[in-house]
Amino acid sequence: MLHFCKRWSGLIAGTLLLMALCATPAFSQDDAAVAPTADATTTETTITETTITDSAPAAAGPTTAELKVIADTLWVLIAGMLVFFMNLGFGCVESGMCREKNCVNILSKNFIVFAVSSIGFWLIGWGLMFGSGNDYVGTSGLWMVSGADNSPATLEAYQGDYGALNWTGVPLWAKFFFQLVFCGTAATIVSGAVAERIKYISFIIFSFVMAIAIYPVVGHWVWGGGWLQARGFLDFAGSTQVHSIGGWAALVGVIILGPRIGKYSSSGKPTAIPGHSMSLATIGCFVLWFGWFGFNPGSTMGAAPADIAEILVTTNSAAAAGTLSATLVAWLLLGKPDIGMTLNGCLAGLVAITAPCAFVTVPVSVLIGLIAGALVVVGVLFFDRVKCDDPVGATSVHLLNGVFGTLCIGLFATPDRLARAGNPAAKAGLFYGGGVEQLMTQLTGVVACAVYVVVLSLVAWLVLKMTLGIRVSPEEEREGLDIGEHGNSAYPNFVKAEPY
Amino acid sequence: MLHFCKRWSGLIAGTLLLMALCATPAFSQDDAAVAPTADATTTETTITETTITDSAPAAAGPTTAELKVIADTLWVLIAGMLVFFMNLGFGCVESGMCREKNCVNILSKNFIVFAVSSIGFWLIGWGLMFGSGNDYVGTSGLWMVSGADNSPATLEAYQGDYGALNWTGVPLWAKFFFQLVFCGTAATIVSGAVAERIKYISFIIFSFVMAIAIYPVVGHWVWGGGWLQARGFLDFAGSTQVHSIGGWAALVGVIILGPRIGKYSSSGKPTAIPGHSMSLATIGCFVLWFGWFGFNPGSTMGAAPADIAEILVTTNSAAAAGTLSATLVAWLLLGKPDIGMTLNGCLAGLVAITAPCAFVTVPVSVLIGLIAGALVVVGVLFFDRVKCDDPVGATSVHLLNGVFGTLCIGLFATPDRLARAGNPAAKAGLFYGGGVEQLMTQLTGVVACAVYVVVLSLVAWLVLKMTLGIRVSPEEEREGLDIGEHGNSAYPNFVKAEPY
Amino acid sequence: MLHFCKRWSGLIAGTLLLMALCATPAFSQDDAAVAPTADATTTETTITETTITDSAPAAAGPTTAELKVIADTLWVLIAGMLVFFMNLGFGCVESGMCREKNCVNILSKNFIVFAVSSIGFWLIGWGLMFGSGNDYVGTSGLWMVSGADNSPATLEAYQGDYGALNWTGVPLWAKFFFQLVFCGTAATIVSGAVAERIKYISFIIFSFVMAIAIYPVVGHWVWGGGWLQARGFLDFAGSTQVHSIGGWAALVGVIILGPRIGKYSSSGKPTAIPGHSMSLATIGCFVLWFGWFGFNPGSTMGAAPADIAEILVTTNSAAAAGTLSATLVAWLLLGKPDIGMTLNGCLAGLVAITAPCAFVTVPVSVLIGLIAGALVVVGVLFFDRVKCDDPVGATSVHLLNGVFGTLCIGLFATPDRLARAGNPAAKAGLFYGGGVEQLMTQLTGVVACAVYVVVLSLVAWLVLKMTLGIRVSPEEEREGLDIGEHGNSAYPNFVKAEPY
Amino acid sequence: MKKIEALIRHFKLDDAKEALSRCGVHGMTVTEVRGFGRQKGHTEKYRGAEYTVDFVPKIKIEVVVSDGELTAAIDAITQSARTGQVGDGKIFVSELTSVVRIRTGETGDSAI
Amino acid sequence: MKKIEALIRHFKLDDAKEALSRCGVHGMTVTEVRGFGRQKGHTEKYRGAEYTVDFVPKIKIEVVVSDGELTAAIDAITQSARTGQVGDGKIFVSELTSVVRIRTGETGDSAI
Amino acid sequence: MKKIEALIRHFKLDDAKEALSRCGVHGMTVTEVRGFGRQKGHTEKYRGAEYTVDFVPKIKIEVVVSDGELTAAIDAITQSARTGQVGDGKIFVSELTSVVRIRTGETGDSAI
Ligand SMILES: Nc1ncnc2c1ncn2[C@@H]1O[C@H](COP(=O)(O)OP(=O)(O)O)[C@@H](O)[C@H]1O
Ligand SMILES: Nc1ncnc2c1ncn2[C@@H]1O[C@H](COP(=O)(O)OP(=O)(O)O)[C@@H](O)[C@H]1O
Ligand SMILES: Nc1ncnc2c1ncn2[C@@H]1O[C@H](COP(=O)(O)OP(=O)(O)O)[C@@H](O)[C@H]1O
Repeated sequence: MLHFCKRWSGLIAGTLLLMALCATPAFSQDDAAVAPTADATTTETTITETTITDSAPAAAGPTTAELKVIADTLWVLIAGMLVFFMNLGFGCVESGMCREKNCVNILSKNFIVFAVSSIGFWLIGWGLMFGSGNDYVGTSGLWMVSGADNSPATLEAYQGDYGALNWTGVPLWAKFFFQLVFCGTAATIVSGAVAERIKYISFIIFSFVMAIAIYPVVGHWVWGGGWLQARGFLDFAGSTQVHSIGGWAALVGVIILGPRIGKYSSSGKPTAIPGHSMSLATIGCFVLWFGWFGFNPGSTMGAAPADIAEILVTTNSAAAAGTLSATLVAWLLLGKPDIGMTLNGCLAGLVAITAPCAFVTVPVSVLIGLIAGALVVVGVLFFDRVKCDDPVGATSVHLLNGVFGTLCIGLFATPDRLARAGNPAAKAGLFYGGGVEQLMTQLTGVVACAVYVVVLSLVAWLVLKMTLGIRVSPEEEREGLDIGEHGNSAYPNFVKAEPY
Repeated sequence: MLHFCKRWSGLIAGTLLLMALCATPAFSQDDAAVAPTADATTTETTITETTITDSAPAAAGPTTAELKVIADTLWVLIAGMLVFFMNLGFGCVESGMCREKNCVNILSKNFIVFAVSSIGFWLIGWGLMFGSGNDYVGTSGLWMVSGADNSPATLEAYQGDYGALNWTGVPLWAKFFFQLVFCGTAATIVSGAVAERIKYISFIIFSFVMAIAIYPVVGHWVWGGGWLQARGFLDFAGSTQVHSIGGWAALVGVIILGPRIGKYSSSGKPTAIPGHSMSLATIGCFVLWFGWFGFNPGSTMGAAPADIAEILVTTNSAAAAGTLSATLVAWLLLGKPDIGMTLNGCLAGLVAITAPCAFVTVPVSVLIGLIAGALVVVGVLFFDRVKCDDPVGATSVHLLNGVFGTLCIGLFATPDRLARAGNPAAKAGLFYGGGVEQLMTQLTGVVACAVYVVVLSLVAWLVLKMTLGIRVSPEEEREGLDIGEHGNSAYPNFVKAEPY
Repeated sequence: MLHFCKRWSGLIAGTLLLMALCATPAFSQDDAAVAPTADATTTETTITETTITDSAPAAAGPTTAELKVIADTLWVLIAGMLVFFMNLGFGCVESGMCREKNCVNILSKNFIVFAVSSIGFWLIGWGLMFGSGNDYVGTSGLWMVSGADNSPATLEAYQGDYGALNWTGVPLWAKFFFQLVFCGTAATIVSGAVAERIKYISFIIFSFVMAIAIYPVVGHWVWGGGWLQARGFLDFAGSTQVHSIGGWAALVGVIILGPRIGKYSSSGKPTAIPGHSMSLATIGCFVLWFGWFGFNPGSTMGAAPADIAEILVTTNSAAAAGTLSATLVAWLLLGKPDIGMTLNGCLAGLVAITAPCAFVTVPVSVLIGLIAGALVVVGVLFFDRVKCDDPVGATSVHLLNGVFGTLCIGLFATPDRLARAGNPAAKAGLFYGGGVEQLMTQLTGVVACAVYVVVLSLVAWLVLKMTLGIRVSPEEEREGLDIGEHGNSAYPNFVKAEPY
Repeated sequence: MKKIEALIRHFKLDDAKEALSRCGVHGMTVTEVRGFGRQKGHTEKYRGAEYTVDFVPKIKIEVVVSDGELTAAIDAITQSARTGQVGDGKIFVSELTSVVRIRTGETGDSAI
Repeated sequence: MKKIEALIRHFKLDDAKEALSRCGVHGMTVTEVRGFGRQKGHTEKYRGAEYTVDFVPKIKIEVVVSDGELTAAIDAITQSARTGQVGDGKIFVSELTSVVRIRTGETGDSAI
Repeated sequence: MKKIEALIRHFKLDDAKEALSRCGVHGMTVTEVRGFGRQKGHTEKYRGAEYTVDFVPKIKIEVVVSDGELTAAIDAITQSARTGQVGDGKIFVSELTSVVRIRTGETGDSAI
């Protein structure tokens, strides 16, 4: 009976979602059709024209300004695709680090979460984040990216509802796609931390809340022209905006859900619950490393050669250093080089360098990676001790190092790089003679985002808990969520050595 | 004895193929060497020159027309690589949705099919498809892409054997590679539908036929300047040309092969045969989603910023919507959100948006995705009922939605987008005041391609059936094709819970 | 006790590494900070300026020379990312072709090897390889890429420590990243050949030696302005520089390590030890094929449309042909089309075309692929017979075909392509009327590199053997290195059918 | 009470199961095993090197029955699992001294 | 000497193991099996088509004990493995004619 | 007829198999099991947290022989499977009341 209700509430929630979606095209057909057309007529004509004019190489080609827009757009879109691809990475890492009996459930979560984000961020998320508005939230061009826009015009020349990104000349839909994949990443982070016990439907709904209420609002503060940006808070590619947001939401979820059955012995000692496939986990980590080459260098949102090249190298160096130091620290602390720690170390380095990637030298990126790698090992052990059962170490990777990386700007940012990246006003890092000012600003940002995200996700999780419920029954948890939630089995052809 | 014959015929077929290939370079050395040189001397000189001239930034760089060609080429090649990568996606989805005992066979098929297509499409496929010729087939520059060509010249300025693609200025080999990966995709679709019972050698030969006789001829009609293109039939990225072609060939194969042993109970009731790895299937689906970002936006074959950006978003939105609606419909119809349906829903959305991706608004792409997602669930149930045993749902995904997507142009195409994409003459969709005209044209195209593909693949399958045989012995099918066809076992180290 | 010592030596070695790394930023902060700044002020200003100027499309955009640099940089970086992605490919192929009980160990090796290479190549490898110096090794700008550089200036205009790459105008860090991923590839090749018996720590240290002493020195000879380059030795994308170097180092390791327990029966007959996951192996091979599209076409280090397009096609054709011929040859020789051979055939074709990809026609690339595919099958059988136990066939793929590919330049290079690729002085191949001259030069290069690599890796392996030891205990080998070296199990939830 | 152990082919499991339930057997236990008898393993090639698969995968079914049901059960298995080809398998019967149903603690025939 | 075969739920394995060692059992063997009895399998849907999972995964533990330890061991298992729900499993006891410890060649009770 | 159950180390399987066929055993059945006896499991660390692997993987071989072959078979296994280290395993022998060859329906010794 109870179960029956749950099932239904699930379906109803789903159906409403569907209704909402089906509705939109209907009423929005026109304005939506208009908006893009508007910018089409401005941009396209020029472009299509070129497509004709450059037919004969002799003839006059496009203007160099147009070519710059073309190069910028290619770069932003390809980088965005790489970030999208990180969804595969997260899916593999997280399912690989959980048990085989919950594999289908985790894969489903990681798969559908990007679909949910895509729809949610398109519906209203983008508008809240980048629509011109007040210090706290966007207010114009809210729904379905239907606001006015005259890209490729930039800076003063830009007239439209999404002025916060007027510093790049790429088309509106390129801006949207690139920002969307970031939103998707933040939502995915939660999936791993709450794995092996959360209800599918509740996770789906929480992800939707992430995409329409949590991520975009903080996003407006940090990147959308909000108060933090005004204060000079810097977060180049999202250590705070993407990773710590995901991390905070995950942490709250973990605490409210409580640990998995069997994670803590009666004496409260944490027992290991090994993941079912280290191959999956490793594949995933490689894919994430690869995707990060879009994540950080792409955040220039323009094809500035020297910038993206150096950012690519700082990103890679931090990942490499993180991998090495986490492996070594695990080796020293735990006696053997645990592959899970090696992988987490790589991700830790990547998360930590995300905010400062454009502001620091390569040697410093190595240092940041080394610290991040050590940090994540300690973090995993710590969260385990304090009974935060996070099967994949998402909190240690994304939260801890998200915060650390954001602060690194205040420590290591070099003046010339701050200027190059378009923040001439910003103070250099503590170790580069800038004093503690920037560090304080960074701290403010970290705290502000933390407070907002914790409060909102707390509310969201609690509401879900009281309505649909967020945790599956002990029987289902023991038998595995694959059968319980999906009626599937991830590997039906193999004999399992696991409790059912 | 019989088996002995089969073995031999297989080898002979193979040897002939090898002979053929080995021969080519010999006799074609010169003209082949000439052809590229020809365009080399035209294009290259300019290029190499630039490589020198832009040495000192001060000095004069390349012309903007040349730069446009560079940007277009980068975009087309990178997009092509993404489409190539879809082979991995198909390989994973299809092997994951089949049983462990046939895994090596399916992987082998999906791996070799692209090799076969590469050689076949290069040998003659490209020539038949894009060589100037009559309404039905290309006749000049047939063999080994050895026709004349003066890219980057375009439109009137273009003088060469491959005029159908004269609207893009990218080099001949870039055009070839991008078209090749599409041909490969069509061939791969068949693999999944006929899986778990088809003979390896027969599949290889059929794929070769696809690449040299089925795909390129329809391709000439649709994209190579043939009669359908002349009539104004539109298929931007290949819902018909790639997906429905693959789908029809697959359907015929499925019918001729008959269902797998044990698929239907004595009472004719379909019994499920769960795939052996949902992780593989999910990895594959993510890769396909990723690859589709090359498939659709790349089909501009030029770097037009606003176009590719919007196409990218329509593509992604349809995939997301398809994922959600398929999940929901499965949840309602079947009681639980089957991951297989979720994945198929994503692919359905992608296939459906492939034809109209450049002609419709983003909200409409969401609508198309929602419908596609529902369609695929119903399709899978339907084909199961009518005893078409398609282990991976290729027919529902590629055939059903390929047709649906093609028709969507007749329903939702907006005038401005048709113009932007270079079809100013085309009528807008039914819902955009264009009446039923375009819809009818689309229907003609769908039917024409269907007829041709069904007839030819019917012949091909039957000939194979009567010569080499197309289905393995019941014993081999029961024991698994991995041992029977390849002498390998996909996972020798694990204890299997499957009939052998 | 012994074990205890080993453990410690391991840790000490590791700690030193860490110390070294931690130290660097400290002392190098300034000069490192300066160096990039130096070029920053030269390059960046121009760039940032553009970022501003092209704000209004009306206004003057960047110069076409700057745009060429932008296009070149995008291409080089994206190609580099694809090459990085090959690490995933190698990881999957190699772990898939080994037993489940050693899976974690192989994945760990393939994961950490790129981290080690990244740090090592950055520390000193790059300097030794591309720093201006004598015929044998680079001497200026040795440490941490801190030498002077004024990219995008090229040729005469270039003033800096890394003149060997002055023919491309991409930023220093772009050059570095692209070269780094190649270094990483060479190091990875060793991993598979020595798999299932080598000690983790010893492999890590050997990889470090590869990155700082073996690869860069030969690299200086071949690409860094050293004596081989001076002599006209050609290796476009690294059949010798990357693949045969890796292959030689691997071969020496294989011989010194000796075969795995149980590989050879008491009578000395080789017994097969099937890999644990053909899905992993196939995924890996697809990823490698994909990555090679960055490896070969990217080696232009510039966006020359016709060049990269043709190179892409020669690369793909060789891969396809290799796949087909290896499959066929295996079918004929062994009775069934072994998937392992099919995959190796693909890689063989790719390795063989790597050196000549820019110098030969497409039909010739097909021929090269066909030969390579046959070669690899024979090679695998041969090495097995002579008791070189190479679990993944790395020697046959990378060594044998690396050599073959390098020689192909002397056989098939066409004059026009040599000129186009910037080697007008070079003699055409034997079959293109160039006589044996180039062939001899190629031979010299092959032999020279072989000698150097064999000697150095011999020393390295022996030193390791005498200090830390390179092979695990028979008990550990029997039980599997996953538990022994890492305390992990790759698939703890499945029942294994393997000796422990 | 007797314990019947039968080693049969995988694809005969369903038939055997139905045959047994038809003659009123309430439960059974199935195990994945590998074995050989008259039917030997086969040699395969992997990357050119030979290896012998000594053991053929089989299914072991264990059925505990009261002495009365024994012959019926044996016949049920023999008929349902037979193909006439080498490799059909064997049936081993042994005596049980006692049976307990854990849930209830019942023992003897009533526990079966 | 007696051989006790018990079919229990996976998650009861640890409890059973501890209960047995408490009453001085020195060793045991565990096998992954699937079976049914009162507790039947369930039907699942895959891509819309139904399939029945006839067998429920269970753990088979085999413990060899001297006749003296028998009842204690049986009780240990029965108590520790019981949930009271259908599916708790069964215990089968049979007689062994001899036991050998391979390492030493010891036989009889001392070999257990 | 007797049923011999032997629990041995994985890598001793081939030796045991050869030893048995040398003394004329026509067939055997092998099962993957896990167990413990004198040889206990070990504790491992995963991401810093400990977990104990209570059971060591072993191979169970089941051989049915006529009473005459029994001792020969037992000796064959004992010799071939012995390493002298803790963990070599055990042999359990029990009586069979009957044996049937499914293919032919033969029973008794001739069915073995
Ligand atoms: N002596 C034996 N001891 C134990 N198991 C046996 C014995 N003989 C046969 N088996 C089991 O029975 C299975 C089938 O035996 P086999 O002799 O091939 O059947 P058939 O006698 O019908 O040819 C073997 O795979 C093995 O598992
Ligand atoms: N007659 C039988 N023969 C062999 N195994 C049986 C028999 N009856 C039950 N079992 C085993 O015991 C397990 C539990 O039996 P079940 O009847 O479900 O427990 P309960 O009697 O407590 O409900 C089954 O899964 C099966 O493995
Ligand atoms: N009392 C027992 N009951 C059932 N199985 C046992 C028993 N004792 C040992 N075994 C099995 O024998 C295997 C080896 O036992 P062990 O005592 O480690 O060998 P050894 O006596 O040579 O040291 C164990 O892993 C277990 O599977």
